[in-house]
Amino acid sequence: MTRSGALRYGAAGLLVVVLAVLPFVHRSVGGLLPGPINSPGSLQVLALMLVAAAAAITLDLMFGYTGLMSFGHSLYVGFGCYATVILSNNPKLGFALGVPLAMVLSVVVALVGNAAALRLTGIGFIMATLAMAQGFAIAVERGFLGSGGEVGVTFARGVLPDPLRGVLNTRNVYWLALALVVVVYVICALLVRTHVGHVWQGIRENPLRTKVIGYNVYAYQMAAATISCTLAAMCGVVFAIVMGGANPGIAGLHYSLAVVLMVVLGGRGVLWGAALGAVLYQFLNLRLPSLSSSDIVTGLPEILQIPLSQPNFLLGVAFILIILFMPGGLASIFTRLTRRATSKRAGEPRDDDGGVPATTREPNLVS
Amino acid sequence: MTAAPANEVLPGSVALSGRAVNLVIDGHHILVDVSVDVAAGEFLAIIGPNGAGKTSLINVLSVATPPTSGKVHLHGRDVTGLPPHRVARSGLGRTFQTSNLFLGRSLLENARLAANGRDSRLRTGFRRVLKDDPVTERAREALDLVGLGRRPDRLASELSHGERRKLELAMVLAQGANVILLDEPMAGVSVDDVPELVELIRRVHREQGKTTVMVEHHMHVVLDLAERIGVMHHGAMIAIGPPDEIIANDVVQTAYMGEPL
Amino acid sequence: MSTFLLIIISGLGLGSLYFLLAAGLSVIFGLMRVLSFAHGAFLSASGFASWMVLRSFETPSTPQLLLALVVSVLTGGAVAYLAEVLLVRPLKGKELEQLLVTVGLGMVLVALMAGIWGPDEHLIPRPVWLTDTTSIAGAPISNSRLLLIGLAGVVVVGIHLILSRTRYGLIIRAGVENSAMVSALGINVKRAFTLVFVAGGMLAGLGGGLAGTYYGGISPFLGDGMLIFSFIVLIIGGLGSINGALIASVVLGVSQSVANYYVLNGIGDVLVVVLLVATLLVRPQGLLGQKERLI
Amino acid sequence: MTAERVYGDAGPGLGGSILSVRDLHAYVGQSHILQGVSFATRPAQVTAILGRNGVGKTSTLRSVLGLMNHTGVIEFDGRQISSLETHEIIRLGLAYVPEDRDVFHGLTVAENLRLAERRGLAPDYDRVFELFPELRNRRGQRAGTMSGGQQQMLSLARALLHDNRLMLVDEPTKGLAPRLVSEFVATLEQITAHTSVLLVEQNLAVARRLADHVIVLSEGRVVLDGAAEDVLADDSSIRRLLGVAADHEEG
Amino acid sequence: GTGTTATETVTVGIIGSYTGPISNFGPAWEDGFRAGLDVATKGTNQVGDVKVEIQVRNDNSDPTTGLSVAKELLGAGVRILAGPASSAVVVPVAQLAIDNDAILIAGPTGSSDIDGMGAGIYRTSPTTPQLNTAVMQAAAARGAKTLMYIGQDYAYGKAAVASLEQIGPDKGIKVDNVLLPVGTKDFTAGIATALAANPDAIFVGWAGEGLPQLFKALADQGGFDKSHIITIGPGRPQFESYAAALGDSLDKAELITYYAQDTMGNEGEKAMNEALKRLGLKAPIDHQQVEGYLGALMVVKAIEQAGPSLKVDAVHKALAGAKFETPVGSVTIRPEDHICVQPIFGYAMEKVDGEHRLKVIKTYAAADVLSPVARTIP
Ligand SMILES: Nc1ncnc2c1ncn2[C@@H]1O[C@H](COP(=O)(O)OP(=O)(O)OP(=O)(O)O)[C@@H](O)[C@H]1O
Ligand SMILES: Nc1ncnc2c1ncn2[C@@H]1O[C@H](COP(=O)(O)OP(=O)(O)OP(=O)(O)O)[C@@H](O)[C@H]1O
Ligand SMILES: [Mg+2]
Ligand SMILES: [Mg+2]
Repeated sequence: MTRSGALRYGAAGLLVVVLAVLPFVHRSVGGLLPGPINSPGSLQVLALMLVAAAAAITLDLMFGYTGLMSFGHSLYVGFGCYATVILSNNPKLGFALGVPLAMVLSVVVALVGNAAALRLTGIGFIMATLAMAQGFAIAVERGFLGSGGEVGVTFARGVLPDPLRGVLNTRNVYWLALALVVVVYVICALLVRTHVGHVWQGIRENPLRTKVIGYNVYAYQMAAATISCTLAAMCGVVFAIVMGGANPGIAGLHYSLAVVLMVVLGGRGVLWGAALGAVLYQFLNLRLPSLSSSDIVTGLPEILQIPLSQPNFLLGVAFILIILFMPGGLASIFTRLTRRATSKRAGEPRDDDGGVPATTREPNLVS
Repeated sequence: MTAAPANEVLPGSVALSGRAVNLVIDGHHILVDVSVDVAAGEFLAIIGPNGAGKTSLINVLSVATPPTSGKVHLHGRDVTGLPPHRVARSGLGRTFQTSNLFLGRSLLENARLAANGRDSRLRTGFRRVLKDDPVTERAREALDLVGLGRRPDRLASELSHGERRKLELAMVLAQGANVILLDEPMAGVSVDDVPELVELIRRVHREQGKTTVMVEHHMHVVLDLAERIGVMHHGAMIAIGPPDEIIANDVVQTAYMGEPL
Repeated sequence: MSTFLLIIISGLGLGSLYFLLAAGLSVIFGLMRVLSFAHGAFLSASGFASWMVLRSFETPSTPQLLLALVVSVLTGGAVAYLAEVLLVRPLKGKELEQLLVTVGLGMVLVALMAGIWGPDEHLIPRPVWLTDTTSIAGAPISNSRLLLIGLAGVVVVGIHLILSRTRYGLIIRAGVENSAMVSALGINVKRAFTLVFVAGGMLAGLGGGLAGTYYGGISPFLGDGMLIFSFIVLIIGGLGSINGALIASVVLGVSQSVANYYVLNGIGDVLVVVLLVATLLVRPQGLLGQKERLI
Repeated sequence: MTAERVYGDAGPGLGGSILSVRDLHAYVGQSHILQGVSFATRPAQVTAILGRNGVGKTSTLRSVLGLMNHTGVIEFDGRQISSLETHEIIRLGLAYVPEDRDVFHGLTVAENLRLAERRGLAPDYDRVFELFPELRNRRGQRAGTMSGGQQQMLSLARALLHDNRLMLVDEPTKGLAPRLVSEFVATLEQITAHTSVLLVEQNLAVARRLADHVIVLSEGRVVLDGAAEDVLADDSSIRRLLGVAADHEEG
Repeated sequence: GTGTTATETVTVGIIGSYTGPISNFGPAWEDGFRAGLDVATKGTNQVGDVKVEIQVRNDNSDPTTGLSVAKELLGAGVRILAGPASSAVVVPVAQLAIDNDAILIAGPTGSSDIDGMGAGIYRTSPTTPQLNTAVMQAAAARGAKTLMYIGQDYAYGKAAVASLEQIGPDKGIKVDNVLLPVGTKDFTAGIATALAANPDAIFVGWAGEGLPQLFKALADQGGFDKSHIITIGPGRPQFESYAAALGDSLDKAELITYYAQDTMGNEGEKAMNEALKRLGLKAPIDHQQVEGYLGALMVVKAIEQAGPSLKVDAVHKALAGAKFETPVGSVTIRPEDHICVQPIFGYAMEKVDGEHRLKVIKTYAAADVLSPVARTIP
């Protein structure tokens, strides 16, 4: 390994250690979190941020690296989440069997769903994933298969193991979410460095060419999408534990879009960027409602109060600004600092060739 | 107009052949009963007016386009209708008339993907890509051969038009195919690079015994390299034979060459 | 019989509404390759504009209704104009970014409307004749529905005329492929893009004005609720094809209505998704979409 | 609009240079692609830009047309055009044939040509169809389905539809069959009786036949600027020149 | 208040929707709570020597945020949560409260899932079955033999159908239903289906968006003439749209609800309105304030009798069977499942000074509308 490589591994390891000891840090961070860092409220927010990060990383694998723009990630996260709760609530299965069974079913759903969606390319793929996710969302909202409709389902009493239940055990839940991120990140980071990972990036740039030099594009796309969606379902399992249940909020178009926004916000094609974007998005999403009902905002003149009291307003504005002024997402700030002109990272827009910058070509909407 | 001479069967095994190939798109007859055999190790050039169907023939022979009727054989095996990646793995490589590259990836990565395509298996693919892979080495060599080896880290999108043509060529070389289809490899290559590239193609053909089919409008390049020339017109192969015979053909002269500049 | 007619015509009305939104989307996508997720918000905003005009009247007269429609069309155009100039144009050529920026814009606009006017539905007063029913073969058909169907027809014809009689259609289609080359032919392609986007916005504006009077109310979420159906209409019809969108709107509206009545209430939504998936699998380019040549 | 007024107007530059470029620099990202290119073209003359792949020939043309960020002085007919937008520059009476053909794949041949029509000017379809009868037969075909050479014809046809004051032509004969090359050269020769041409060409025979004036570029700089008969005397001399140019850079 | 003698503090964590689709619920409920606290503590915000503090959190009408703020409050030592309205928020928060031995007083929620869920779980609004019983009585009074329910196809609508089907047979009424998806905007088919069954009475249980369209379709197809229409009275923001939607049929519809905004004229209402005025809270008065008011009375009673530690059992002992005087009259908490035993009213809508308001025309006594216990607290 090169020096800079060792440095990066070192930094990443350090970050994980720091995150792991947060539940022992009794410090306030000035209103950013609902209380001291180790309070259950703060840890809950942090855990949700970590789960979002993991979900965004999985999407980045298929979207950022393979060029498969999915608007249906909510299907897989949602399925993992609902399957975990519903199966675990079945007294014959319980949590210990419910979770593995949910994962097995998720793999099947990922295989079937992607096998169908990948028959289409470009915008067709976007719409197919969107439609399948929408179908799932309708099913969930109508309460099919005991999904509880609008209200959702919670783990029945006594189903969740004690260490994962109750406010005081939020720190265990937090560690679980941290482990999820680490596992998902490591898997994805290793994958994109393999031969297969390079082929994925080739497919992102030019699927036709990839085919003609001897790669089975469909098989490679299937691999990327299935791995991504299975890992997404795993995020759903952890989400169920963090939330103590499942609700339709995770199954709809809104959530699918949110994951896409997270990835773009952070910088697609950069795994840690996607994670960063997710952390930021989820943080704003969870904390802005408190901010907007805080005295600072309610004390403002009404004209300012209106937009500020709507979290989606601020999120949307932040998102638009990133797209307009930081095409590589948040990650590009760092890459720009560390890499010079010879940077191999695609994504720097070229304004001169009247065409489309390399990474933004994919998915080619005009298939 | 002279009838096309029967496509004589050459000694040695036939590497690539199209039999009675027809291609009809939207009611337009684009390839008309084209039959062509390319012997192993042979260099066949295809010429013909614009729109004669040369690129379409290359597309059919490389199975990128399925023919409406007729068969394509590679090393005696019927490959009609197979997916392009399968055929590429059995040793068929091609370039595109309009450069078709991985624009957002580096030159080395473009060549590397080509070099790795042949023996890639999803099963064995989950190993890390290393800087000193044999595959990477092959990719570097190919870049060196076409004269793009100096800055392999540049993005393909940064290349000028002519450089992109060279990268196309490097990719098919890196691929290590034993049957190569080249579609206008010299279009846009600067005058003083042409001799070198011609030399390169000749060397690859001779030394590595590659079967080569080339479509090209530069007659001196064609005459320099080809062992046999096929002439296409209105979708049909109207003549095929040794260069001097073809060059003497009246139809070729009037329909294709026109008056020399 | 009269019930059957009622169900069919109500399906047609629904289809017309889908079409008005889908037409704007289709014009924008077909020409500019921008799939606008903000279009639902454009519709809601225009609906609010017509509400602002009409709310002061107890029962507005027909000219007042027309005024409200004009205002909502202009609002749709104005919002779209700003969106194009400020957000879409700077991202020229980056299809994905353009799509995403409209997602952001949609969020912002809906949140803004909810902040200003609250999340609840506001009632829009309507002229008496619009809320009356006309009896067609014994079926009581709401006049607002007939108006909607009529206007959808007018819009189809209008779009066709504009695209076939002017060069704009050509310019935009070419500009999407390669806008630099279009300007290298001496054409002000930026202006053409803006015009198309504004035209799409005006169609959403018309949809907003009509949806308001049709439903009798407007809320910030009205447009977004319809957006997903319009997307589906677009895909089934073939992206970028106005005629395809028309056919798909009618098919969807009517079959939704029929399924809801004759099969099971609420099954219509599910049917729509099923139709979409079937279309994608059987004919991915949609009913009237075109396939591209790859090599 | 602007086009009608300026077009055909005997501007102040008549007799002098029609296009003059001074100290043109262009950057893409960190690379300095044009490093101070200067030259001038004369009315009714063909100026050929030669050079190896990647030296900046295309970039020079694109800069003139405002399709690329650049600095330096570009005057057309004595008027600074650097600050104009591309379509405004074109309307001054220019035509451009790009190296990649850049025909609009989704449009038919007829639509491609219609798009190239200029407001207020009569398009000369006869000239175009006489040169490329193929295009007449294929009017209804979508350009994207045409063969490479046919697309090249269409790309040329767009520029030949009107009489222009200056044509910027980037490798016009690339991909054309030999017979068409000579026909095209003949047409261009007629046109140059009243139109200036800035030509990038790799086919030496074509360059020799058409060019009055030659500029050789190397690594973003003009290394040679002279009359065609001197520079293009024979194949070996031009090869030597291009070679020298390259050495000059490296030395 | 003086507050100087306070030795202990109880913090009430109010969770409400201040943004999101039901953003008008949160502020109004909180106002009502403050008013109730003011009345019950005589302006001191102190119960004996226990000081009552309020911390307010916004759940953005979304369960993820709702659960986070609930954890935050419980983690910070809050023992009593109050106010969440959205069903999707209430249920997981109730589960959390049970897991942590805390108290939850739910706001205006339609969900019946929390009834009898735990000894620490309470509500401030009547349940769907209570309203449905009143509806059934109204239908029976008209001599109806068949009743058609038109409502939303989700948890609330399904629960309503279940309870109607349970109550119906007692009154000799056959119940049928048409459930439509929540987002429905075009009611033509749904109404046609409903009318095709020729019901004697139709109960429109639709809540929220789409109601005007529903009435319009009903009127277009002659529903008001063919059948007796009963419906749940609207919240204040919907008065005008309701009236406009019903149009000429306004006096043909029978309205059932549990609070006639601002017109009850009893002691509870006077006390609440005065307190609201005193505190400078002037959001238009709706049922949310009434519920918040009741919530505060319950909190004060709990502290009085169970002490500031608010042990679940002790609170249950204090509140089970307790009786409160509120703007809707007296409300008793049923010990078995903690539902609010309270009267339901029949109203008419009338126009006064260019504005519509409700007028009580009939009272269904609390005992008459009481539904059987569906689930007993474990
Ligand atoms: N978008 C870009 N990003 C980075 N470098 C670029 C870009 N476009 C062009 N270049 C570089 O600029 C140089 C000049 O390019 P240009 O296209 O002008 O060359 P050219 O002389 O026309 O070559 P050719 O004969 O191959 O067409 C080349 O070295 C190319 O690599
Ligand atoms: N969809 C289509 N409709 C009509 N004609 C078509 C279609 N697709 C291809 N063609 C025609 O098929 C012919 C064969 O094209 P092809 O690209 O094979 O020619 P080519 O010999 O390679 O020509 P060039 O030398 O110009 O590259 C062309 O005349 C082209 O216009
Ligand atoms: Mg060709
Ligand atoms: Mg060039």
